[in-house]
Amino acid sequence: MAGLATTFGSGAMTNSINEIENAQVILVSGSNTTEAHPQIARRMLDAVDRGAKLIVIDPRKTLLAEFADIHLDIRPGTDIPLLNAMMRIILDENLVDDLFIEMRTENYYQLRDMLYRLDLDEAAKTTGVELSKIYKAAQLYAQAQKSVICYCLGITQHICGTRNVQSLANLAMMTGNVEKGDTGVDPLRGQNNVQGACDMGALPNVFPSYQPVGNIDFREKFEAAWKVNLPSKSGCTLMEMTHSGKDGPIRAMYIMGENPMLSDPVLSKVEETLRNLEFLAVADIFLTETAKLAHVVFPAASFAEKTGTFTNTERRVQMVRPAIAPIGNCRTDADIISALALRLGYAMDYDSPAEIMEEIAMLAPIYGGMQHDRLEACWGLQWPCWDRSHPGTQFLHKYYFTRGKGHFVPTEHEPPSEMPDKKYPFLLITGRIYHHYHTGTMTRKSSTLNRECNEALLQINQVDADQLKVRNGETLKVTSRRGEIKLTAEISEQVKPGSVYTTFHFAEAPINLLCIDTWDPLANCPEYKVCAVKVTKP
Amino acid sequence: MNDKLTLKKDHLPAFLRKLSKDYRLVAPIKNRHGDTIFTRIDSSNSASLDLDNQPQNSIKQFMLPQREVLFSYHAKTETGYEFNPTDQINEPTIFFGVRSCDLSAILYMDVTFLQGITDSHYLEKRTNSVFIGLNCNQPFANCFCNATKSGPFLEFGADLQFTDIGDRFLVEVGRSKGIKIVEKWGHFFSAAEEKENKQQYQAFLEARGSFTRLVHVDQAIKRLQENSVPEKVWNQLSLRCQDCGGCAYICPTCTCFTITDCPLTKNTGERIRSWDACTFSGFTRMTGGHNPVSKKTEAIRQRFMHKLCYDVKKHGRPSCVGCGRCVDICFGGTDILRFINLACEGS
Amino acid sequence: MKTLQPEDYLPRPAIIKEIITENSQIKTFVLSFANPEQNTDFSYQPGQFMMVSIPHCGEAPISFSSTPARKEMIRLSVRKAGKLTSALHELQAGAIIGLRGPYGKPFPMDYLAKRDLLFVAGGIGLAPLCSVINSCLFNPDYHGRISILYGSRTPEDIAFMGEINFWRQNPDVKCLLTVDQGTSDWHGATGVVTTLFSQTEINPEQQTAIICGPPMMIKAVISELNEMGFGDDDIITTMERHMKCGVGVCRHCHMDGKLVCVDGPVFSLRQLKELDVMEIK
Amino acid sequence: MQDVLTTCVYCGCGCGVYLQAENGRVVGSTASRNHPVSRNNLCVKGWHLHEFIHHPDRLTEPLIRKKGKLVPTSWDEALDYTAKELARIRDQTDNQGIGVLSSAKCTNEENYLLQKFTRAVLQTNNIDHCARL
Repeated sequence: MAGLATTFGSGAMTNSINEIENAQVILVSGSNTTEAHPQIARRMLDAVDRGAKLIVIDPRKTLLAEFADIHLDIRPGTDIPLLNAMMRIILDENLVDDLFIEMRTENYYQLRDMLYRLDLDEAAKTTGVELSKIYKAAQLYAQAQKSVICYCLGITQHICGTRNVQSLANLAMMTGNVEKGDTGVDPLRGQNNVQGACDMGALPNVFPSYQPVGNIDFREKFEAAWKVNLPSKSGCTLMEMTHSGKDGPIRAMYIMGENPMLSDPVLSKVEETLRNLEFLAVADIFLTETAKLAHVVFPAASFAEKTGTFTNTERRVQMVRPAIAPIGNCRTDADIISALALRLGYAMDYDSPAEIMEEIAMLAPIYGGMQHDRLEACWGLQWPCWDRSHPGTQFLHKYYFTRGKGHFVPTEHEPPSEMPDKKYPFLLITGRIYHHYHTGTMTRKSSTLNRECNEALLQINQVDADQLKVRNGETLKVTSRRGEIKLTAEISEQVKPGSVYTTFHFAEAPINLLCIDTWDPLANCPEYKVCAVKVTKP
Repeated sequence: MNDKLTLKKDHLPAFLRKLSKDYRLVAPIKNRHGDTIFTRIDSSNSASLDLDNQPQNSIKQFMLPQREVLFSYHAKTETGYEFNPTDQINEPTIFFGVRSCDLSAILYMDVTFLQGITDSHYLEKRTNSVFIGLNCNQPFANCFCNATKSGPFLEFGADLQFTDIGDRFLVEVGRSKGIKIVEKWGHFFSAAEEKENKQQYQAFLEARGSFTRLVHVDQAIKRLQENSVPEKVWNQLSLRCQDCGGCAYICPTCTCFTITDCPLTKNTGERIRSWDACTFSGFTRMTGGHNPVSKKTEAIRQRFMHKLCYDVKKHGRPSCVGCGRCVDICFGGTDILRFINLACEGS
Repeated sequence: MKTLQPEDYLPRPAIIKEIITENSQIKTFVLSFANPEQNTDFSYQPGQFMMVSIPHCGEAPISFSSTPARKEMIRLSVRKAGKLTSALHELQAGAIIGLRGPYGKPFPMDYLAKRDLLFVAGGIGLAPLCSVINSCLFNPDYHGRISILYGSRTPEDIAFMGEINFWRQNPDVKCLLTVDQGTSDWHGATGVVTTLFSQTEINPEQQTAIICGPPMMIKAVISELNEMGFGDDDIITTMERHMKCGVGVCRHCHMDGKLVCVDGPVFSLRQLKELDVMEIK
Repeated sequence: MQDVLTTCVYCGCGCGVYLQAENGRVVGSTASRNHPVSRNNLCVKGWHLHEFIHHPDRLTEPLIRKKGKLVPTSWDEALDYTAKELARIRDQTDNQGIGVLSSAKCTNEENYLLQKFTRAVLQTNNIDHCARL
């Protein structure tokens, strides 16, 4: 989320979910919304029913693309040239919101100068989309009063993920489509509490509420509250920890409710790292692929067995309430951490999760007014919520951007680090499917969801299938420079010839064995979305 | 006994309190979050009785729970395999404030589970249930029970049928279970006067005229029977269906279920039945992968055919009761109203 | 109509007495109820099916391949296809499984008793037909002639050889086999099962055809029989669908308004023609 | 039967979902009508949210590796051993050698506690979660 942080100052959805249905133009980029965020797709389709125009940027013809007024089926990894081309057209057509740029942003001229250097035909050629379609999309987006951009991992899981996001932000700022209701830039967060985990400072460089650990004032504030000296140096990122190898600096790990043995890229490297740790403790609800490597496994309570809060993609902090007591001998993660802290000589005596939240409210300004009693009395509050009288924030950047002025960051095309070649002629795209969630730890244990979908399918175009003499349901071997897996063929018009698509939910077919281990240097986000593979009959 | 009585609204809480001594009492309760749900009434929530909003759930949840244990099994050793019926604890239950649509749905479930076969799990619950109906003076926004002929007033089916006539309810006494209640708590009731009967009739007339939606259920049925619904309607609807199953789960008459084994330990488990939706591809997919309902259009067609065509043929009436719950909730706008409207277009 | 007892959906334990390996994919399980009294009370008819339970695997519908006429134990022939059938194939004689039933409409045996019969089967589809064939053969009042056309994928896949050899001893029975793909040591016919029609006596006036096999085969056979002049009442097939309750409530086996578990699994072509089903579309 | 309103865990939408609890078992999931996101419907994952909670594969006892194998143990042993190992490696590596992964599936309160634990007790900022995956 570094992209929005550098441009707007806040890496979160600017709008609320319900605002999307009031938009006049919805630009969806790199999001298979109907499968990954059904409730948001519901708003999009409602908006379309009310006459809104839908622009979908996706290399695949997703279900949402079927409803799109314009489907820009770009070559994977060419979002920046596409967005730059759109901005150049907006510039040429004089659809720029000068007043907004003047009052609320900075660094515009750098962007403009870069756009003037852009060759539109060249850009269109790079993206593989006809220029006329890009024209139409640019006009549609810029002419509407309320245009909203929704994007997901199809934008961020690229080597240039941060720059992709910055481009989207540029587009929105250039046309004044931020700072109001029903219009903005909305990253759709994949996991249920990924927003909250970021907000809470489960990041190597910031305390809760994005207060940098390197800043002495913030550090002193937390030192005073926690009554202990705190380290000032930013820590290792997830990729640095799980990919450090057998002689890496990390000697022990504590992993709470994550399954890097399925979710991280280049699983062989992760396995090598985890197997060579002196000590690994995992707290989870199932014996995941990661937990199987641990020295100690703690049985954690599930969400149905504990009190707390989750923060959804629209920054809404909502209560999680226990329906039952922890099953068996399970304990909540909060209990486990407190017990460990106590044994290490640091008392964390909280009577309840509500008391923890009170401490969060004191130290994390955007959660300032979010005590449990308030959250109990409503459908949750959207941050920032500065104090107990604050009603929460429906959309961000009203009156001014979080960082002050919106900052244009001109960006240029950076091709994916691995493109198809003679040896590996197919481009593999990965994503989510409707019936499963993340690494499948929970959904694969649900009989109905597993009945509906029980195997990873490899979407392949009819043209390629004919060439390989493959029929629906046949097994295919997919090989990259890093590994190979077997998948079942599903002939589909959703993918273009030359591309194949699959999902990462299935432990039997760990797609991340194939993925490349490059990542966006600005956000440390792995380049999951694209890599080159070859597809053969086993 | 006079078959029409009145009960003063002021006395309703006291009446319900009496009932809750002999029965589990289930009624629409507005919970602290603001949702109105059929819930068991106890001392903690009896003040939150909500007869002004449509409960978000129907009685189906109580008669055919989302997950119901059929029996438990025990595979003792290599060679043992035992089946043990679980003790069903079905307390005598009064459902209070049941609208015409939901009561009609119960009558439909009776046909499904008790006609021709006897589903003991359903029968147990049904025998232990008493229904106190509430006629709808004011239909809710998505209601169309007038078009499915299952409301807004119902003349049979309830054990006691209430109608709001201002400061009191007019009470019609149905079957023996209703008579029993009225006899036991006779002092709550007075005989209805002619004026009150007229008030009820007036309420009925007004209710009939206050539906906001114009829905041509009969016409859609006819088009389905003639097989004259254009292919593009099915295509359009199926493209929009996002496979949530919500329409079936929320529907008071969708009674399709699946049966699965739910292991508890290595050797023991429960066989459960749980809600299922005919729009799911796993509903018809056979072992080995072959699916006779291979396309989404066929699944969607099956759903509406079942409700509006097969059931008309079999039972003489559609199994949609017009409660409107599935309207607005569909992720893609593929609800039964949109279908009916599309099916009737151009005719 | 059959009324369920209070022990709804409750299977009865049954012992696997014997397992006959028909081919690498198909086994026939010879079963009797663990409680001996239940064996004496039990009756069924050809074409009906039982719901088979395996611990943790749920239930699956399996047709009888045995005949009540032979007074033998229950025989269920099962092809290994999914979780339950694979688990069943792992079991040894002496193991206990669960059974409930019988369910479904049987073949019209009284009518068939008066006719010459033409059986057309593919793969596991011969299993329910075994029940009909043997019922006729063990019926002293049956005097018709029986033709059996049986198609398999390869010679190795030919199942029910025990039955086939038994039928071939009977002069009134003609049993022809074919395989889709022959091998060097296969001297029989190759090609789809309909190619056997030319080698069989066809007499639509006298004969009733009974078909069971994969949907595509049923479709092809029906259309040829129709052309040869078989009436819609004299083409009878038995259908397969995903099934859960077996008693007409859960609706998984829906087939254009009909339910295979109670309205079938046996259907005449006349019945099918009123429906929109893939087997004849 | 008791309906407990909570928040769905299957995506970032954050639907309000009622879990139905009966005799210590979660037996159903239904949507909240007035919840601003769910509006009386859930996706297929939400409607079957209760199905994984009581799965027999759920971990119910702490496990510890002995002779190469994970075996059940007591909470005290698991916690003592973990605390001892974490302290040892923390001290031996000058606070640099321990990495912590927090979870986008756990609550805010738990994420807060874990980062506090990492920073205050383990004395490192080596904490992250899979925000980007």
